[in-house]
Amino acid sequence: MNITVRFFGLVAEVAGSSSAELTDIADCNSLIEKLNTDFPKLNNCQYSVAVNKIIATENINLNDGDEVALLPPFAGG
Amino acid sequence: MNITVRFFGLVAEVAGSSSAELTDIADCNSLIEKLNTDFPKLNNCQYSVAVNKIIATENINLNDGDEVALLPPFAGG
Amino acid sequence: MDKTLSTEISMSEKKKYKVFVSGAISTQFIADSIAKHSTKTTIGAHDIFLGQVRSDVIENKTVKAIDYSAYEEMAEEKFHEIREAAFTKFELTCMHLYHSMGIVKTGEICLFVFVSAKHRTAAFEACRWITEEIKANVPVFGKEIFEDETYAWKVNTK
Amino acid sequence: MDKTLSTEISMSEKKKYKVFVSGAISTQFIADSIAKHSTKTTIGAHDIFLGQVRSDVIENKTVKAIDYSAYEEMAEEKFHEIREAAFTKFELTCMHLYHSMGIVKTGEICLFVFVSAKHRTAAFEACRWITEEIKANVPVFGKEIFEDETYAWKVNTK
Repeated sequence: MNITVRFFGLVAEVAGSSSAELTDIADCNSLIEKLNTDFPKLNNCQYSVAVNKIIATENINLNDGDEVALLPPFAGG
Repeated sequence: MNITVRFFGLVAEVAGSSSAELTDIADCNSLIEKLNTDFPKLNNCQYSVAVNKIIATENINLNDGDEVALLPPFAGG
Repeated sequence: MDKTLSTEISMSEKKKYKVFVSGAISTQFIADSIAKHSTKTTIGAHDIFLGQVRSDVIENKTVKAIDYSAYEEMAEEKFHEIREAAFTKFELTCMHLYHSMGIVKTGEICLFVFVSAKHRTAAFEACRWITEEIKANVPVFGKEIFEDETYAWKVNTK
Repeated sequence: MDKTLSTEISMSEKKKYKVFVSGAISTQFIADSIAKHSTKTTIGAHDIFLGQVRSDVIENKTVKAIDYSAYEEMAEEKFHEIREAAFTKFELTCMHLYHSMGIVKTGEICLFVFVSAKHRTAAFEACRWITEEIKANVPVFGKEIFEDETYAWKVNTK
């Protein structure tokens, strides 16, 4: 199974990329763990996680085709 | 002593005039009484009274040169 | 002596902000007012209230315009008091108030309350407070003119 | 068959209100938006919130612009949710939301929340509620660009 990860704002800058494709990730926690290994600077970053455009407030199981976004603090308006 | 009375909006319409000059009026209550005699239709009118541009919430003694205004409900904005 | 006196008068007149405008407030005027604030770069938030004349139906008759009148001397004093009080109560950068006199047709703007602040909370709170104060305390009167040319005197609601 | 399908698609696209605009929101655009409401004569009150870019000083450096980006697909969904919720919560006649993307210079407008209602209480409450919702829940990011071309990522306050 494939998961698309998208990075925004400061997070994209720190990751040095705006997206990543990951395979065989069971849930959000494993995904964060994997990203912290691939992009060590993310450890120091403040962000919230959205799964399919909905903010995840707890660990969520991931399915094939899910889009996960790492969102730094909002600054609209 | 002379008191200027000014009428606005519906009150002016009912009084048939935008102002009146009165002499020898001790206080607001006497003024209202006198106006109700001179302009009987004012009895049925809802208004507040301003003495020198300040709303009177109780009976106020009047002095020479005072301006008293009869103000129907406000409808600004 | 004469010169000093006339200077003093003109300064005290200048202090009194002119609020009443003749007829409707145009959207171009509103746009220009907003544009003037682009040089005030400490401002982060504007809140603007606009009163628009409604085509209310009263006893089967439709309003086509409101004819505003006022006890102008008292109204200008009240506007001044509201301005001063708002600057004391809220952290504002600037404030502009305009109210129509005379005929304003339905769909046209009759009140323009424009408040600017560094942060939005002050702007929101001040704009609402000022608008409520104007409605409650400024002696403005409105004659609702119906399509058949009859009329009724307006009373404010919320 | 093709025709039916394309009609359906265009209707569903129409539902999704376009909020993001490229660069600053002009005062002329704001004026035109207000003017369009003169035909809606059940409206008695407009409340307009405008966000303006401040020349904040951060560690001795002055902001000259903000470069806005967003998770646009999620942001448009959030704007849509906020719209629907506001129409349910408040008695509104209409509502328009615009937010800048890309560079907006200090003194320019980056957010335009425009709410119209029969009565002022609904307009005031809705405009404030919507603005707070946008600030809290819409994934928009702002890069504050300083006069020396360095930058910092912005975090919202009140």
